Amino acid sequence: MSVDANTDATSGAGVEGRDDVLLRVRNLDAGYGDLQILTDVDMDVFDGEYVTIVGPNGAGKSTTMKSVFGLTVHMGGNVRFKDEDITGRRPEDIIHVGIGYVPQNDNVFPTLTVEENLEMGAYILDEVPKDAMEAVYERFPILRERKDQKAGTMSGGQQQMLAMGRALMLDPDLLLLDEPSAGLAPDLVEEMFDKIDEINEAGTAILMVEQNAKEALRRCDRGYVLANGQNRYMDTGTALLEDEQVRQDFLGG
Amino acid sequence: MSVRDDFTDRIPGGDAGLIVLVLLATYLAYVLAGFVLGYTLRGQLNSIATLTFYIGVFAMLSLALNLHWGYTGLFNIGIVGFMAVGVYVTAIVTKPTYVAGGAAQVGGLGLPLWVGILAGMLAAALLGLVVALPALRLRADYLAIVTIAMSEIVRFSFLSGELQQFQLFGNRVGFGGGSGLILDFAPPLEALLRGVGLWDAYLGFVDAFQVVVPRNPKPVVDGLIYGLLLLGFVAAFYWLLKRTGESPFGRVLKAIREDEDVANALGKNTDRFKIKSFMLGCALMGLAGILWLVPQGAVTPNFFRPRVTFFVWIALIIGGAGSNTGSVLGGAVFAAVLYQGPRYFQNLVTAVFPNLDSPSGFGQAISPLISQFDPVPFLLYTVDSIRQLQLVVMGLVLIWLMHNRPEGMLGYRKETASVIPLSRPKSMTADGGDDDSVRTDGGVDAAAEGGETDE
Amino acid sequence: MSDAADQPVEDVANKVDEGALGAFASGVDTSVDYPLQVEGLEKSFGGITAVDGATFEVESGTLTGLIGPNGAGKSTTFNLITGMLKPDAGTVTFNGEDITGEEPHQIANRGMVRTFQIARELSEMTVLENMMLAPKHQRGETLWRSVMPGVRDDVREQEEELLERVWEVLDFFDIAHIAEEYAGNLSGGQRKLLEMARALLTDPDMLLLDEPFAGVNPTLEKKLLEHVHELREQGYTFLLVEHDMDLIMNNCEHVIVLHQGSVLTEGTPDEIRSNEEVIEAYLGGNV
Amino acid sequence: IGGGGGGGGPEGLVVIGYPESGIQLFRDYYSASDGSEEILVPDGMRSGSMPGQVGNDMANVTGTAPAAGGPNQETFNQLFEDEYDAAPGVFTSQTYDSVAIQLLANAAAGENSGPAIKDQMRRMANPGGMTVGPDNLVEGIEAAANGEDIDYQGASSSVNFDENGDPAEAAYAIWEFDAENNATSSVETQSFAGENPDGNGPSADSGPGGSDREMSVGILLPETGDLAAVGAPMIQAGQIPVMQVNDANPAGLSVNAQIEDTQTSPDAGVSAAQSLVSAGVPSVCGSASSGVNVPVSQQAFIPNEIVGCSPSSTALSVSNLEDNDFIFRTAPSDFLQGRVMAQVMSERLEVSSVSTLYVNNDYGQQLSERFANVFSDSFDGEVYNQVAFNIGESSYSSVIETALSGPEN
Amino acid sequence: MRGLVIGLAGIGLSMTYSILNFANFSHGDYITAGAFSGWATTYLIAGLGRADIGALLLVGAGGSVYGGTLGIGVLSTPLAVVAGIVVSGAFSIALSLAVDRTIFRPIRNEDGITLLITSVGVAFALRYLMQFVFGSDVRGTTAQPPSVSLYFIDGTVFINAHDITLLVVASALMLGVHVLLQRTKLGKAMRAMADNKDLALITGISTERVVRATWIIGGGLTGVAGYMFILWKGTLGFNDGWLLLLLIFAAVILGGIGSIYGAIAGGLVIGLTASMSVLWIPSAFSRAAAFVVMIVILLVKPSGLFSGRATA
Ligand SMILES: Nc1ncnc2c1ncn2[C@@H]1O[C@H](COP(=O)(O)OP(=O)(O)OP(=O)(O)O)[C@@H](O)[C@H]1O
Ligand SMILES: Nc1ncnc2c1ncn2[C@@H]1O[C@H](COP(=O)(O)OP(=O)(O)OP(=O)(O)O)[C@@H](O)[C@H]1O
Ligand SMILES: CC(C)C[C@H](N)C(=O)O
Ligand SMILES: [Mg+2]
Ligand SMILES: [Mg+2]
Repeated sequence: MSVDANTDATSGAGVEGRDDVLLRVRNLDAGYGDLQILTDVDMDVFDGEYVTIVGPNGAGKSTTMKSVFGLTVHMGGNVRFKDEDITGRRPEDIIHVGIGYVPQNDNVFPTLTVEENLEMGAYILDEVPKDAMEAVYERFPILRERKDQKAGTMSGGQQQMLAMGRALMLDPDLLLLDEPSAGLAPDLVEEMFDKIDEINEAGTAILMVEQNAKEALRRCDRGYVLANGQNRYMDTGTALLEDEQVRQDFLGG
Repeated sequence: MSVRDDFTDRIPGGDAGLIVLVLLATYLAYVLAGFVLGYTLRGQLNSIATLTFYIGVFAMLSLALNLHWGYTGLFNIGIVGFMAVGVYVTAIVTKPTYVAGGAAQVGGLGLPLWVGILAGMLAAALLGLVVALPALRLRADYLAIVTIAMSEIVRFSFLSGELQQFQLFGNRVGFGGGSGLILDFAPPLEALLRGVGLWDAYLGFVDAFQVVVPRNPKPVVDGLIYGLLLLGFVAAFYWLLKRTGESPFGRVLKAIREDEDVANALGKNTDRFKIKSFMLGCALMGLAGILWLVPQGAVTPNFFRPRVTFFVWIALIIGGAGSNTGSVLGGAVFAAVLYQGPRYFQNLVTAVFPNLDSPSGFGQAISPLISQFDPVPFLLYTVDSIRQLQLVVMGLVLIWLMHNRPEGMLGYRKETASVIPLSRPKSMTADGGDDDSVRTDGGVDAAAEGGETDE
Repeated sequence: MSDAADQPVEDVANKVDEGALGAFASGVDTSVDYPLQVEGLEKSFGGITAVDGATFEVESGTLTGLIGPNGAGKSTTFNLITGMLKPDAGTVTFNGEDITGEEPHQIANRGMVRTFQIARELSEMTVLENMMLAPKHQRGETLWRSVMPGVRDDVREQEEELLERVWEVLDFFDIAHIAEEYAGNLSGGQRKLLEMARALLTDPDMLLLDEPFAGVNPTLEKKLLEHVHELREQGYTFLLVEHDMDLIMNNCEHVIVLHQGSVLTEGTPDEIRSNEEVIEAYLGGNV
Repeated sequence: IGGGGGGGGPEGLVVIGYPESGIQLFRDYYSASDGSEEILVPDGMRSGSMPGQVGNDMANVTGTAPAAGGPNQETFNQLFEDEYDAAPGVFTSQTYDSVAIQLLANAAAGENSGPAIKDQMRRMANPGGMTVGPDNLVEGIEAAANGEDIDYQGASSSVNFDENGDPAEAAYAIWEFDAENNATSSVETQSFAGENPDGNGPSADSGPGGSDREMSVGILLPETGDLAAVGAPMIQAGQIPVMQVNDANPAGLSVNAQIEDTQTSPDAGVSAAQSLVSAGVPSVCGSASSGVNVPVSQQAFIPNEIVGCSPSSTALSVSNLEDNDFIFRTAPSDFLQGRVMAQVMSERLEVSSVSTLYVNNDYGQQLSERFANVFSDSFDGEVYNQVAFNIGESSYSSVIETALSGPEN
Repeated sequence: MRGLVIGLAGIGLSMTYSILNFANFSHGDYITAGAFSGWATTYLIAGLGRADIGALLLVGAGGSVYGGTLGIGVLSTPLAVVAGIVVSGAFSIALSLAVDRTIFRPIRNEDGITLLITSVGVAFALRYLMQFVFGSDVRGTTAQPPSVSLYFIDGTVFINAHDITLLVVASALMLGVHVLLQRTKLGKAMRAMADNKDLALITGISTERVVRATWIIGGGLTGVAGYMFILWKGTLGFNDGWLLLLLIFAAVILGGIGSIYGAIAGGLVIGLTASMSVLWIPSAFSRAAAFVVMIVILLVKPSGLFSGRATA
């Protein structure tokens, strides 16, 4: 049931019809320097929805995330959040509108302690929200154990958790997660996905990039497949999982 | 993505052509300036010789620096230190032995100049080793600070009264303290020509030159030939460094510049490579220092202020770090425009508008401008202070380059670090993948094909 | 910790069995051959003991998995084995020789090469230059050989040979189309591919791969794994850190489980899968 | 915070240097000592602004300097004051003489040629012929252009060159700071005549002369750098004879003077000299400090056969240059000044133990050495320490401490 | 004493070094610029009516007025000195912000070396521009300040009013900065930024604001340090800051980049080394000795003596 990417995304399986759209990306062109990576990317996330982006290496998944967060060079199209045009805004503004972002690499402050990292998560607030921090510690007990350790000396997986924790400090409406399970031990992968489910169930919309595509698609509401900087497929997670072509080309059979 | 399409692509003869072109343009400009200044033929030749001299010196130095910074990523801002050691050691080895009552306060070992030059280079390389052994593990900016501090330590040592004179192999030698050393031995050109037995022929040539410059042509010819000699050295440096760069050795240096751990993990003894590269560069800096200062006949420690180091850096950055062609070009442009240019400019202004009295201070210069909008005194003062402003201009040029053309005048040059071009060898069948498709990845490719077949 | 300490004793017996199997797989030697032996490795950073008496061996010609929870000390163990870090205690033996405390390049030249968990490409070099760098003992790596006329022809010859191999490997890893690209412009996954390809080119006996497939698209991952198996059959030995249990279970002959810096247990995938302790500490009941 | 000042230190100090670093040095001295030492400074420090700059009246400082003791000193002072409305500084009269004698020699030689001018230098300077001074320089030029013999009687001395090209006689002023008026005042002048006060050395017997041409001369002095304060009035003084000639046009002669800046630095000096060479200048007044004069002479003047006549380079080494007789100077060698200083220290200031602080270059090193030798050999004085200091430091407390401490520290 | 100046000026260098991640070679010239602006003010106030305004504004360029003649000193002309301190701080802040905006901001994302090289350009331009305006001569700026002599076993030590002023001002400022950074979120944000700028951006830290704050604090301290340095040593020339710069680097590295106490302590150590070393080695080597100390520290403990002590 493969459908042409663009028509699919824009006319989008009844997607256009819903009126509770949270994030709407239209015809986005973006890149680095004068190198264009994304061409006409469309993407929607609705209130409380759980959306996954999959695709081959170098497809532009991370770039899409970064573009939403104002970290790339904008070359065309627009990004709207809660009916507000946030195209080309700076990250420090975007965080105020209620988007949290966990980047793929380098996502902790290495010489700050774990606790300080979490505090930085709530930087834009006047005071560190103690309950939010408590909630993060509940979710990731290892962080409490290591709260005075410098983040840079933690293992790859531990850092990933810390980065998640930090993004949760502000209780955002939309959380952008770039490969949150990368480098996590299997139990933690499960746990991480469970946590994401929990977060999602608590009302936070999720836009996630994952290479652990099968698991991600299984759990999400809707999935996008990106390739070559363009939309290629869009459908519910399960539908994508069942699509023979998608399996063959992107999910390793 | 690939080599930037540049005006340079259209110059016949490629890089060498470009260099020649720039040199020709420079000389033309200087000859014209000399013409306006009313130089005689002798004056023209002398000014060309001086220009060539500085072009040669700066080109050599920026080539040597390019080996450090462009190739190996070693941020050396102690260049003058290595130059100083090169010159001083050469002096001590070559100066005639001490005789009481001579002009020179101290003597030397009285060995031939070539021994002195080798010793000087060796000493610079050894100083490089001493700095390198412990310091190469440091971050680039720390290495920078260590090297500049080292160059100051070297200068202070040569300045110090304690090392003013001492005994070496029973000879009275020394660094001469603040008054420096008189280099009372045959200048390099003479030594070279005598060495190859061409001295008399040369003198004959000088005499013949009287046709062009009737009176005392020797210094003019000396200057010109020495300039040529320096250009020869530049060519040799260029050749040496180009081959060094375009080789597996250069490849490892480049890798070290990017990420030392990786090179190490791939089995390269990075310390050894770095030390070799550093020492080679230092020796070349020493040699450049020798060729610069030995013909001056005297050397004082205060010549070796950090400023000169920054001159070389500016030259390199103008041309573009990482590129040998760029280094030569940067050296030439720096010498011609920024180093020698302002003096000519000033002389031109005074030649065109003679008898202008410029104000003696900023105050007198600026007050007419403020009180009666009379900019003339200010402009005069500006022209008069061009030596100071020259350094301001250098600073601004540096800033401008870093903003607009951090890769240097030539734009980005891809000088591939290998002996051969790295395109797919003919012998291999081009089974897909080597065409210039815009695909970003194999995975995408597979997907794209999948998508197409589906339609 | 105390039970972890006496664990290895039990395992040694275990391993003899496995060894026989392994030898059969590599099909050459009849005696068991362990190129890499790690004995009582310890490393702590400030207050944290990252590796705490890890002891294990890797059998020749196998694909051995090294798994364990985050922070178990896997990457640190790699760093200790390859000389990037100096151990506080313990020894590392490679091909029968004690290599503890040697410099990374010495170890690499002995034939043991690693990749990094977070890919470290040489960004301002092209993919091709990255690859050409890798082969060991290149003639042109001595200064005078690469400069002197005459001698340089040797170097040229060798470069030509290398270049062919480089292109083959690039083709294999499906990154030939970005060969002229600067490595810094590659995407996360492409970097991992480049890194693996580069490690292979050093012609190692043994490869230590730190999460090489994290972030690699599944389709490509499958292809790479096939290649790893091919190489293993040619006699290469692999030690692989990976969190993808399916991958480990389906591809490794032998699995070592690291926990809190020491070996919790080791064995065949099946044994590991059913080991209570492992499930407790790592797998979390969902295998 | 400064130490010292207690017992054990020398009674007197000799400070050899230039005003730029001298300001800092004396400041540091006055905050480290109560000013009880007798201090003697040579020519380099003679700058009226010192007390104002140092913030102290510097009453314990005495100076020596080659005096403007020539027969025509007053005339020159008047000329200078008329032109620039200021009192002439150190070495201004020597600068005037240097340029004047070059112009005379140029007029006599009849061409802008170094070797020809060199031969005329002594003929113009040394006795014999028409007496010329600043007041009748224009007539002198005319006479020289007519081939007449001239005896130049300068502003600084009678300007007779010996075989080294050095002045054959010299006068030294002993001076003190006059803090009230930002000036220095001479208290006494001492004259020394060499063995041959009339000078000697090779010289042409006649000069071709010639009229209606442009003579060129270079002025290579420090406008910037450590000697900027001394250099500026010197440059002004050097332009006076040029203006005199250009205003009057004797025998149809005019002067083209090219001014270059040495920046008080040898390398900048050499390249400035090269640009004079290119411009075809046959003779140059300069350069000021010995540290610059020696390399400039060796690298630019001698090989290019240009006459160099420094108005202020006093170091001993200048006499010994292998110069083919191209290098002259109108300032006397420190061989004499060292002696004068030793004498002043011992007899006038009645000090028997001293330390010297000298600027780390040719001038400082040699003068300090010479002073120390004469002071201990001829005047039975004791020299505790000879301490070098580098120009341009931001603090000299440490060298001062060494200088103020006891013997051989 | 010089150590205090070095320490004070070092704080600014250390802050920009760690937060903007580059070794700022123009720092020395900020010191000079601050000094010139402050001293122009001091001259103007102290000499108003007694000398030509232009000459006063140019800090007596070309020997037109002398600070000594004007009788400048902390006790004799306190108002002029205080105003000078204020202006020097304010001017340096303005200067560093202006330079940052026009020169460093457009290349903020480049690596440290690019910025370092650019800062060398800034240093050259600034230094010789000052020479162009104020002339190249060194001038004395103060009258000899009153001093008290203390008797030690080995001799007399004179302490003058300017030594004491320096001590008081420097200590007060250091304390002030300490409190400022401890009591505010700014300190933490600065460290976060020093760590990972992109991430700081993502967490909503206005990195530009932090950068500005850095320049304001660092620049202000630098300017005042420049002024105090001149007050203390009594002479002013266009090269002063540059000559001090290497010693400041030595101090900052000694103390550990980014650590404020480190910079202060490093400054004192370097100051002491430079003056105490005279006891053992020839005075010509006293600066060299300070550099040797720095090099040794870099080799033995590259992170500095006080590293690891989070202080901001
Ligand atoms: N900073 C950058 N500068 C230039 N090009 C970049 C940069 N970052 C990424 N790219 C290029 O952009 C393209 C898309 O990269 P992106 O990181 O978005 O891929 P991705 O889909 O996240 O892949 P992966 O799964 O491997 O992380 C790649 O071709 C990459 O080479
Ligand atoms: N340089 C260091 N300084 C301090 N602690 C460190 C350092 N490197 C590692 N550690 C600590 O050592 C432990 C082991 O880390 P290591 O990176 O080896 O884990 P890992 O098994 O590779 O985990 P992951 O699977 O998450 O990558 C962790 O607790 C980590 O915080
Ligand atoms: C201008 C003078 C102070 C120069 C000094 N007499 C010297 O020879 O250096
Ligand atoms: Mg990505
Ligand atoms: Mg790891």
